[in-house]
Amino acid sequence: MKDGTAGERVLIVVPVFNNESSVSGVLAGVAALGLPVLVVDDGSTDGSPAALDAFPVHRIRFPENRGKGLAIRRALSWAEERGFSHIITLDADGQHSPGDIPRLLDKIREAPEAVIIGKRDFGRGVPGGSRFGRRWSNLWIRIASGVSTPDSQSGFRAYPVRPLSRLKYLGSRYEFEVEVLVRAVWAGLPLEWVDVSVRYFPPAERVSHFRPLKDNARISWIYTLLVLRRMIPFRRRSAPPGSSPSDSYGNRAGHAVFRWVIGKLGVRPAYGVLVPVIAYYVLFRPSAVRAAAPYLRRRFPGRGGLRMLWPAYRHYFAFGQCLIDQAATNILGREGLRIDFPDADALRELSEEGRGLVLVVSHVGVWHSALSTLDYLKRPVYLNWRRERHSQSMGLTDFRKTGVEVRVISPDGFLGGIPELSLALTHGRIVAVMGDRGHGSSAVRSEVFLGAPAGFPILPYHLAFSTNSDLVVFLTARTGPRRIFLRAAVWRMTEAQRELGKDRVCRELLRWYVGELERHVRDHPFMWYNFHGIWMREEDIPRQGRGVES
Amino acid sequence: MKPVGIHGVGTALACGAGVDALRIALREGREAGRSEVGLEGLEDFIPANRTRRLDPLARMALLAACLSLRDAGLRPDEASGRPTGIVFGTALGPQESTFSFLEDIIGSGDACASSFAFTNSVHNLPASNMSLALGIRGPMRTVTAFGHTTAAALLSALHWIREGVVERVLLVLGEECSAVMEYVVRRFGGGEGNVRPFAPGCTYRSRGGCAAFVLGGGDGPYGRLASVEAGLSEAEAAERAAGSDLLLCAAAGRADEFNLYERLWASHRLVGAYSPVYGSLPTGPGVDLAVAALSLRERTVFAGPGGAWIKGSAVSGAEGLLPGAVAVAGVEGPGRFTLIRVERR
Amino acid sequence: MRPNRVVVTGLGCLCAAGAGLESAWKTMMAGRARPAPPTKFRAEPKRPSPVFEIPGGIFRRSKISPPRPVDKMPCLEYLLSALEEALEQAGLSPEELSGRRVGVSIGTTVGCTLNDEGFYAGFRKGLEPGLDPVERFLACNPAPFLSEALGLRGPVCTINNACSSGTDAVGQAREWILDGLCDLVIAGGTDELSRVTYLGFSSLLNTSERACLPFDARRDGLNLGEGAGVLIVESRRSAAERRAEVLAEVEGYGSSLDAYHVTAPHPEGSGLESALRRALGDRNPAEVGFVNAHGTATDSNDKVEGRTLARVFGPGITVVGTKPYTGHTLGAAGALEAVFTVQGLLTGCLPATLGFSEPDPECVVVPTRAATSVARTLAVSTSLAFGGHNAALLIAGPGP
Amino acid sequence: MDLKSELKELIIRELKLKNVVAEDIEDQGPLFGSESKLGLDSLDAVELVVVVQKKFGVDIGDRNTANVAFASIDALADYITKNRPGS
Repeated sequence: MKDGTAGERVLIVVPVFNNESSVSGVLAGVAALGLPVLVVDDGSTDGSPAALDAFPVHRIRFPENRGKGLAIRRALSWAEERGFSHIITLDADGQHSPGDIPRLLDKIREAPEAVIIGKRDFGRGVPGGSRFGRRWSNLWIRIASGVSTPDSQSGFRAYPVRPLSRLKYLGSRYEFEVEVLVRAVWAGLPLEWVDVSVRYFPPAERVSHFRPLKDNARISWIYTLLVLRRMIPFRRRSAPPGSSPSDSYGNRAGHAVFRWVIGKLGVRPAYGVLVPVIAYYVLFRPSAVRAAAPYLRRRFPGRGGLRMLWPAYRHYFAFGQCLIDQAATNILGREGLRIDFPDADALRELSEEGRGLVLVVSHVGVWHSALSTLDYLKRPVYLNWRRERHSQSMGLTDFRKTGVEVRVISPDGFLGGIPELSLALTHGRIVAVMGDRGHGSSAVRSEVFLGAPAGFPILPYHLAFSTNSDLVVFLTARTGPRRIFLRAAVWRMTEAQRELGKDRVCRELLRWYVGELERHVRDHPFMWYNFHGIWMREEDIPRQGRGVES
Repeated sequence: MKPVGIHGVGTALACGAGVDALRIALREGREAGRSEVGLEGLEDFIPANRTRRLDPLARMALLAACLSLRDAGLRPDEASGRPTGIVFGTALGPQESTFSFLEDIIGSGDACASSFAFTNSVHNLPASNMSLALGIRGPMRTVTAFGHTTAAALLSALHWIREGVVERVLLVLGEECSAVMEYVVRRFGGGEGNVRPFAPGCTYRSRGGCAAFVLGGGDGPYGRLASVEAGLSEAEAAERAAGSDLLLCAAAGRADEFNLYERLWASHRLVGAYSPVYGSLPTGPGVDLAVAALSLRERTVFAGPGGAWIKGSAVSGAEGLLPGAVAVAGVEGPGRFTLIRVERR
Repeated sequence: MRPNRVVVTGLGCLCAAGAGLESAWKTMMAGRARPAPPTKFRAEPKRPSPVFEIPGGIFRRSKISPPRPVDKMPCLEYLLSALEEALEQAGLSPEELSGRRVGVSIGTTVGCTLNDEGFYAGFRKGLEPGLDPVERFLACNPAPFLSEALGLRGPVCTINNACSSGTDAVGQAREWILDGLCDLVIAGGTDELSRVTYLGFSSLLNTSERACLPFDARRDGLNLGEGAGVLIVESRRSAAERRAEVLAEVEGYGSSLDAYHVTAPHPEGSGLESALRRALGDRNPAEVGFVNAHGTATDSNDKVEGRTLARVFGPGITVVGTKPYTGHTLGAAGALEAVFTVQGLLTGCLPATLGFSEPDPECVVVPTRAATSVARTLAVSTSLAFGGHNAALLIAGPGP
Repeated sequence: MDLKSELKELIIRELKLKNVVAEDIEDQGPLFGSESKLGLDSLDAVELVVVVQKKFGVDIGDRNTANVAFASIDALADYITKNRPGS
């Protein structure tokens, strides 16, 4: 058995506590797979330690029993130190069958960043307790994380090591296996499931150390703590590095509440709930004000200190409304959405020429909904975009329901996805690229925006120039409850322009884009949500853009 | 289901004869350009007087077959040691013989048609000549079904091995490139330069070449044929290919192939199209199968020449990514795909 | 073999003997045949020989709308006509099949070659000839054409094993069903008379200047013919579900190479024998009621085939050669003769091997001299192909 | 070049013989059959019929005539000289 999939290195982890009767069978089954194995002996007092000697496994021993949660957390750090990408945990009581491990390995290859749960087939012959227990903890998990999971109690799982070993945990016993799921979702990791078989022994035979009363109490306590924690939107210290401020707006509890309100009561009551929440943000979250300040100071010059609070409030309130409208579209569908799009026909005519088209989009208004209105062009749209955390939980990630065929090309891919984007353009596809924020290493050039030099990516213009495609600056604004206004400014790429050379044309295109963006934020001051610091200090304005020759 | 393994691979391509020549071309990113398929190596396997009547396609197929036998550790005379079948897949068939027969009739008159040319112009002659040269007496099937050829050929081989009709199958897939076909491709808009898969215009250039495999029960050094599926819709093909580490598209420079393969490679992390190395072949999936087998045996994702890459890492070499499963996709017809998965545990 | 059995539920035939199995069989049972010099093309071979042409217009236009016009592609016109008849008998309509996983397994030789003299004549003079003949060549590969015309999703394959293509096509259909790739297959073969094959066989000196006389001491060569045969082959389960009438069962198939010579069959018929053994499986050869022989009436074919049939089934085996009624239809021969084999099992009688009068001790077996009644239990159809390939089908009838 | 050597060159070229030169073919030696070391078979005989037709316009009607004419180089040369158009 190869040691995992493309680039993934997998470690099998078996927590053991007085499982002398079953551990040998489990380890024999695991050994057949030829993968490295770590056994965490959680203070066993029976024959388990002796039974382990027969197997070539790595071993960690706790002098006394400290709980399965702690055993797994210890295994996570052990695996991280040795560069394992994933660990697969299975119980030593023989409930999980090693033969199912290849299924988890396939899933790891498919979704390397996901937590994968072995969903037990609760057919016949399973004690009532387990089924009830499962449904009960699934419900708590849904409330705490907004993600529904069919079998949150199964201990047969695959964990991505690096993202999980950085989080902080409270639970040390069984409740850990619940807590790790919630924190994984909070950290933006998707949950995946694979069907696994389950062997249940008659009650007499099954060696379980689950103490019904005490451990259920601990689980309930951890649930309450997590749900409470979620409801209070104070800053979580554990936001992963490199995430932009706008990534962590509100957290899952807040989003789940809003989604519940929108679904049940509609958007207006949801706006009502927004009032106190935004007030709290603006008053008690200095980071929020700090993120919006660069823009607001330049958009409303001459207002300092406290007088900046009101524009900040209106800005975040508008942003909250946009998120609510976007969620409403996802939940209620597009019927209630009213669209004013004067340039719609011009864009269709351009699109019908069948040439490649670069759509320069920006973090304005509800740009996800705007993109989804493009289904009338009946052409696949390639979107160069990295999903942010907050958009994931607000259901902004998938465009499936909207009828427009969007193919997300991640900027973290090969050469930032540029080969694919150029290929799509040369075959007459629409490629949407962010105009107001570059991802990763893409080249940036400075242009005066709202009176001061700011850094803008030039990838859209490079792509258009090298593939001889036209460009459209596609801007949107929320003009009322579930009402959006769309604007498409068109730039025809002509032979004459191409003779001017790439640098000249890209500079002119950037100036054109920034001009359009500036006019848009003049008309709709609170519609721009790029809370990155794009304005530059003097010293780090690049002499000439670090272009990526595509 | 009894596993069917790839025990030997032999190729006769523009980049040279033998799987080593293919490996070097893939590793160094050499393009086929206009070079011919060299057939001189045939004499090392079969004495010249026993191959004197073979036409170019039969020669190429026999050379590839002998190379695949050697790669599987078998001398030509050992080929008939165990019950062996022959499956030969070709889309365009023996063109040289077909046109030289017409040349005789038109040039010298009806009574002067050459019986050599007519004999060789029958499509199953390459397979028959393999049987004669290697003494193989098992079942034989010659498949000529354009885009469906590779899948149909593989399905026959799989059936014979799994049902115990034979222990081994010599599977050969290939094309001959005649002057007539070059003219036809040029008129269809084929380009002069090198083949560029997914290029906006048509860079398809008619090129000859053969890939041969020794298939048998149980895993071979190149792994096994995990699945061969035909008539798949685009969505089905994308879903089947999803589980593999590397997807090879038999794109060969036709103008419309971007739309055909778009959904497939958009949903895949590592995609390669190696037609620049061996040129445009209607039985391209057959050569891609050889590239897939090589990638699995060498645990390597070959970078191939500049035009070969659409997406994925340019890393290659032993320590490169470790493919465990490679999918080969070919277009059979409008909205229909062949999807072959090769795996090596 | 796996429990899944493979049966025939529809037959279609178009040949010189008649358009449709009923009319062809009536002509054959009446012992009528009309070999004649070719009218569809002019040729002056060294040895002119009569051929079995299909008069234009005698066959039904198919209701199936082809994706491309087939007027200049007789191969496809014949195939569509035979298919129409077979689908009707199987109780299937093209609409019903569309979108389903149905396989198409067709044998041919001329059906997939670019031997257009006019085009090549223009090319060799450097006149850059028009590409219509090439478009037709690219369009007329029979199996992909049929699969696209009916919008099918099952496996597709055109087999070119020269004269055994039709037999192999039925064999492959059986393999697909046993492998569970599909439950129903359109299997058959088609070929058209062409100047190239006419002059080609003449150059090999194995055509006769008179009507062919299979297994007859006076035989001196074959006559070419054209036409198409189609069988609807499906799993027994699928036929039961559709409550379709089962005509026969394709119980066995064998294929095997002589590895002896490129144009002559192996003297002892070793390849043919192993193909027969494989087709028979664990059946006792004595259970076979009759053999529809390849019987091309060339000296070497009939000698080798006759001796081998005698060795495997005993000298007294009932043998029929149907090529005196159809001529050698190359890619279609195996399919037409499978159709006639099923018809023999259904009707319990066989036509005379027309023209046979002088037995040849070299051939050992003596074919039917007149209409002959046979047991309706088990029969074999054989093909010996150019290039030393042999194929055989074992077909079980409805019973005594 | 006299007819016999022309016939030898013709046989080597048209029947695509390998590792054989004109000198190896004796005039009286049998062209076909097991004693001949040229390794020719029935397909070569049929092709030779076409070659003779194409090069000399001499028709070898059927197998019996071929057996006589193809006995040896001498026999073939005689047959051609006798039946050549205009001779």
